[in-house]
Amino acid sequence: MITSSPFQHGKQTVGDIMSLVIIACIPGICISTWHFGYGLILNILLATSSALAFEAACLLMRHRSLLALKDNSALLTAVLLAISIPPGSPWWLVISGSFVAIVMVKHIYGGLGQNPFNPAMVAYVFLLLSFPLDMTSWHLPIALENLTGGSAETDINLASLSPLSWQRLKLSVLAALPFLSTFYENPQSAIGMIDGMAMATPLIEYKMAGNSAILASRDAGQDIFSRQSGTGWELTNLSYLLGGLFLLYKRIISWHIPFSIIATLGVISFLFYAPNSSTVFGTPYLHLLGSATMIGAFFIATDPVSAATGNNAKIVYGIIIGLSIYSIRVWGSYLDSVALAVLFGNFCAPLLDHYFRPRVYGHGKQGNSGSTLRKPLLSLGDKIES
Amino acid sequence: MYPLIETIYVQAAIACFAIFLLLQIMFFLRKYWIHSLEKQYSIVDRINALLPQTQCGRCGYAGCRPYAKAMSLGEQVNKCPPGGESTIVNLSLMLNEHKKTLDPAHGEFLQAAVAVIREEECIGCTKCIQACPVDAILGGTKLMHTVIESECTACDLCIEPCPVDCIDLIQLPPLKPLWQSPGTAERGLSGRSFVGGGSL
Amino acid sequence: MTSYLGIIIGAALVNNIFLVQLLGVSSLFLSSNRLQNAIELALLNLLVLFLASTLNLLLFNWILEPLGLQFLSIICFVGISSSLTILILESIKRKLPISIRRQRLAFYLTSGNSAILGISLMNSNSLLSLPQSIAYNFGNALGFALMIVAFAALRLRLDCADIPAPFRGAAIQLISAGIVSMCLLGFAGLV
Amino acid sequence: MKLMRKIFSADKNVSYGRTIPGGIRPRAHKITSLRSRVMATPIPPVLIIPLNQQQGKASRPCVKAGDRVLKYQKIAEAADDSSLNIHAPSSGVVSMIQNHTTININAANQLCIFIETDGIDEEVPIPDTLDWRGMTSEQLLPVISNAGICGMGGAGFPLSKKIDSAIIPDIHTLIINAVECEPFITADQALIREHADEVIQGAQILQHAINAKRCLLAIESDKTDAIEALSNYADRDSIKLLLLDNKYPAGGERQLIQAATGKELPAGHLPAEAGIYVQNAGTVFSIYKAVVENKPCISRVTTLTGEALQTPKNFNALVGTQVSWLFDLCGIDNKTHSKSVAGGSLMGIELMDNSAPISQSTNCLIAGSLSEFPDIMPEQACIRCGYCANACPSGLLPQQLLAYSRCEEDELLAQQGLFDCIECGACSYVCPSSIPLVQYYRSSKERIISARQKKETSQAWQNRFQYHQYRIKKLKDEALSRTSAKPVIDKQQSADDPFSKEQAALEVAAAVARVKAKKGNVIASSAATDGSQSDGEPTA
Repeated sequence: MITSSPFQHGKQTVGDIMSLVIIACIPGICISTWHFGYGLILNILLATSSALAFEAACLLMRHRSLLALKDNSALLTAVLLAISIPPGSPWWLVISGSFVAIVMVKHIYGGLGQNPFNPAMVAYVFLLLSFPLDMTSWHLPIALENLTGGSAETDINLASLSPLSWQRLKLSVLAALPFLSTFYENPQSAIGMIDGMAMATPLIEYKMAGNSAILASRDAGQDIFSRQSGTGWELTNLSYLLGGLFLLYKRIISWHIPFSIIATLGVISFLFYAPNSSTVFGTPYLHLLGSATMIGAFFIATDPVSAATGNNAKIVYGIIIGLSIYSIRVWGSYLDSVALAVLFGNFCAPLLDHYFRPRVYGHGKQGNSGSTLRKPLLSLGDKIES
Repeated sequence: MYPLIETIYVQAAIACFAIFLLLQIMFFLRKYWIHSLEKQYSIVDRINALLPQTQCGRCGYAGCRPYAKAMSLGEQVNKCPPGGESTIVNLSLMLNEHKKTLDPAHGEFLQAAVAVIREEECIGCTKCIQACPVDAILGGTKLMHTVIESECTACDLCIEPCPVDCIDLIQLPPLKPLWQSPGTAERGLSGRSFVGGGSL
Repeated sequence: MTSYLGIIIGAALVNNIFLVQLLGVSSLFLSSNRLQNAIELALLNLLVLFLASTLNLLLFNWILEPLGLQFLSIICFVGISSSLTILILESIKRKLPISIRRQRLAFYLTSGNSAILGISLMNSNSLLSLPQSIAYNFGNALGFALMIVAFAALRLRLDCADIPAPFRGAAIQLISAGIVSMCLLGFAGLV
Repeated sequence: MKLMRKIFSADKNVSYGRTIPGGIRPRAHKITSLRSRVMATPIPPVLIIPLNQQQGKASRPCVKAGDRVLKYQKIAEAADDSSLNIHAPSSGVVSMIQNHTTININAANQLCIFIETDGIDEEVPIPDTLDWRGMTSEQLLPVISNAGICGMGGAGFPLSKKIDSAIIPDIHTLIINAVECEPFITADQALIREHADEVIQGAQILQHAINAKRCLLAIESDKTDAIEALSNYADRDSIKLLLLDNKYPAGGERQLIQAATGKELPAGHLPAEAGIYVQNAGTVFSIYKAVVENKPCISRVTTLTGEALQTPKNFNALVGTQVSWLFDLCGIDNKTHSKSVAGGSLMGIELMDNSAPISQSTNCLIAGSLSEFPDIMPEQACIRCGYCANACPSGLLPQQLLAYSRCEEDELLAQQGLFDCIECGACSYVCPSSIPLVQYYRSSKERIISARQKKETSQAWQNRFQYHQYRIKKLKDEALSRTSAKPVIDKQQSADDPFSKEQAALEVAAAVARVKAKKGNVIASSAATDGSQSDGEPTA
């Protein structure tokens, strides 16, 4: 068998790409940890370890080389899943999520590169539909609520407790692994501070409480750097934006998808925004920075495996996702729209790939001009005269 | 309002009648159905295009087109040895039937070959000329015959009639591709295994 | 006008007849993975579905209901839809691509019928006005057609994928349909 | 680029090409082989001259084993316009004519003429130089064609054929391709650096021969030494320099046209049909030699490079020199040598056997070390990252082509433009999963083409079969009518001329009729029933 040219290759590998994306997530992870405590880190640890285990098991079952673990794709899926699951979720939520992502969405479809849907987002939606309470109660993990037998009555002043304090770490561990509480001497006192772990996005609060709540909190002088519930999201989003720009700079992702998502969302929310009317749709600011938009646009929708390929198709794909995000957020009944919108985009992607192909050299508008000259030849491709 | 009709028996009777009517309509339309099927040259042509056109008659039909016509009316697809496996696969895909192995009653898969007449032994009987379905053998009475190699389909039909057995079927070396594909995915055929077409 | 748009979008996407209401699912998996064929098939289904369900609707509204013969609705719907389907298919049979001409035809007929029957029955119980119901029918037919095309494109990808043997074929398509219906669930409440 | 713009900003004769879409900027590996001047090789002890150095038919040898040949003597002549006249590169004795492995990928093992050189280098008498300026293009073109030149860019398109297709009167632009964008190759750069005036004159000859209105010499803008040599040359009024951004497939014929004119060559067309004629700088140099010095093409400038060579340099090597001999000349280090490649690293051919001789289209020989050509990484899954689509100069979607190529969806492959792929290898270069994309495409192209050929053959068979049926039916009818009408006369007439065609046909018909009458032959009867469809009209 003859080996075909080329014999010279670029240096970047799949593992490098995936690890660069994970690195780009780090500022966002740091900021949200700084804001909301250790829950996210615990999520990530749980998700990555279980995802790697599932991946290895699948590879063994399919008689594939375990070297495929080196491509870091399972790691990235797990990180993205962990970021989207509420911090302080119990362990079984995270692990079942990574099971769905790795086994049911990735390996059943034939492993890396074959899955038409984004594994992390399918897992997220699966969890959202299966455990809606756990996935939407950002304020108080249910496990702990059951433990205290109702709501937290012994409410301690939140502001006095830093999110990074030792106490909070203990609390987060307890939330993630609730069975540990049996070894805990005094669960009641620990659980009193649960409310501080809240991380509901402003958009969710907005949707639940209406316009007034968020405006009131803003009037009360809470700026975006406040480490209070609900308002740290701007900074987190900005840090994910930073990570996304890093990816763009590194040419890991192309600008088409993030740009078209953000532009669509910005334009449509600007058009529908009516500050003084009673029907409120949320400001563009809130839509872009108030929820998971940035991470969705830069990290999730750009997942190359499930996204549309080809630049025109990518732009249309982004527009579809942007429109879906907005309509689900504003008119739909689900709170978190990015995952659903990305899934819908994934579903449309094969169709877009077919209809928005780039123009091939010598075909199309320029190619047609001289095509009457001769019937197209069947050539083996012109060799380069270099 | 209509107590009688509301009973289950009467409903069943009405249903039977409706089905009967429906069948009547279908039988009425069937005339047109068959009529149109006969005129659908394109089906036969498209099936015919998948056949190797060796005109060897191993399938039991006189040439490839009659076999294609028979297939369009429900004949089995696995009766073409010269086509190789790809022909059967393509035919079953087009006709939406289960993938089958070659019917052994019609021979085995054949390699590319060409018939050659040992010219010193030829007595010029013209029997092979008559047998050749594509007129690929030249020669006159009492004159030596020869096969036009480029036109020979290796159909095997000239070998039997030869009274002195001077025709050989020489196998051509298999064409080796220059570039080999590094890997080929096993086709999922996702759409096809669900009902399997033929089961309906 | 917005209400009609809402009804159409609602029927096509939010309460998609395939993926949310699970009617006529089998024809989703049977259609060809060639997009050209899938589009032809989708248009055909759109036509048949819309015409037959509208005819059923008119029959129900103008004949069965005034006469108090609602209990005959199923039989009438079945009869009308199958005969109409046969008529339409027969009339355009010559122009059909070969891939859907042979045995599959019968299957489309029946699967189309289950969808038609479903739409008609839902129509007969709904509170929509007549024009709204027609819009609803159109939305459903549109959703049916859209899903056939989108699934054909998806299946083209699945056909080339290295799927483990037990999941090939119908299994992976049902899983995909499940995931898609999960994501369409996200549009719930939209209309 | 900026520097070049500064230097040539006032120069009317310099223009800048457009940047092509896609493309890559691989590491060039060009400096080492450019350190020394172009050298003529000594005469190798044995020359193995392949009879098929190009894409086309092999030439017919016109010498026998044992003949003594002189330098420039014609030893093989063109079989048709797709093959070349071949001339002896040096004097010696033809030792044998037999198969030998060569570099040509389409004819890896082909007939070669072996010449054992005698070292005298005795030439055949060379006619006087020609005054090409006074000649018409009809006079010039045969001179060029007979010199046995084929395109020296690597693909090896025979010049005579290229020129034939060029005599369409509306050729307006001649582009001399000295872009040489592929890594490792420096042959054209070195040639222009040292023989700028010959190259320019050659270009003028070609321009004169094909009556092109303008002539562009395309070169990458970072080849300062070559550009300087060109700009030093005084008489270049008719030839404009076209400076290109150094991006990898900018030197491909189609990409070059795009860079020069901003227009795309319609798919399936030759450049000549668009009024553009592209020729390589090395070829132009050979044309100069053929016309001005009246010497046929027997050598070419070839780059010998790679880390395994101690003194990489450009040689003016005789056609037929063995690769191993050239490598030894440069001091090959067998320890570090891991892979030999003929051509550049992105489009070249891996040499399995270093005893192969070089041909006219061999522009580069690389004796690569393991660091230059690392072992092929195991193929990983395609993650559809789309880097290949960004690198593709033809605007294809290589990741889709890969998927369809794997599951052999030939129809979709052709629809997605597989045959517009120029196999430049940019997609494989950037692929993070190290998938040998080009190999997939090549095998798919081969498969599709063989399937089409098979289909054509079966179509021809079908047509012949239909004609056969038609003929038999007709003969049968005729025979029947004759036997019933006047059988006696017929026999008498036929007895007169027993060997006529008519007679033979009649006998066949009679035999067929007999057989049918006797057995009710299966073929005949079912042919008759099927007649309504297939016997309607003869198609053959």
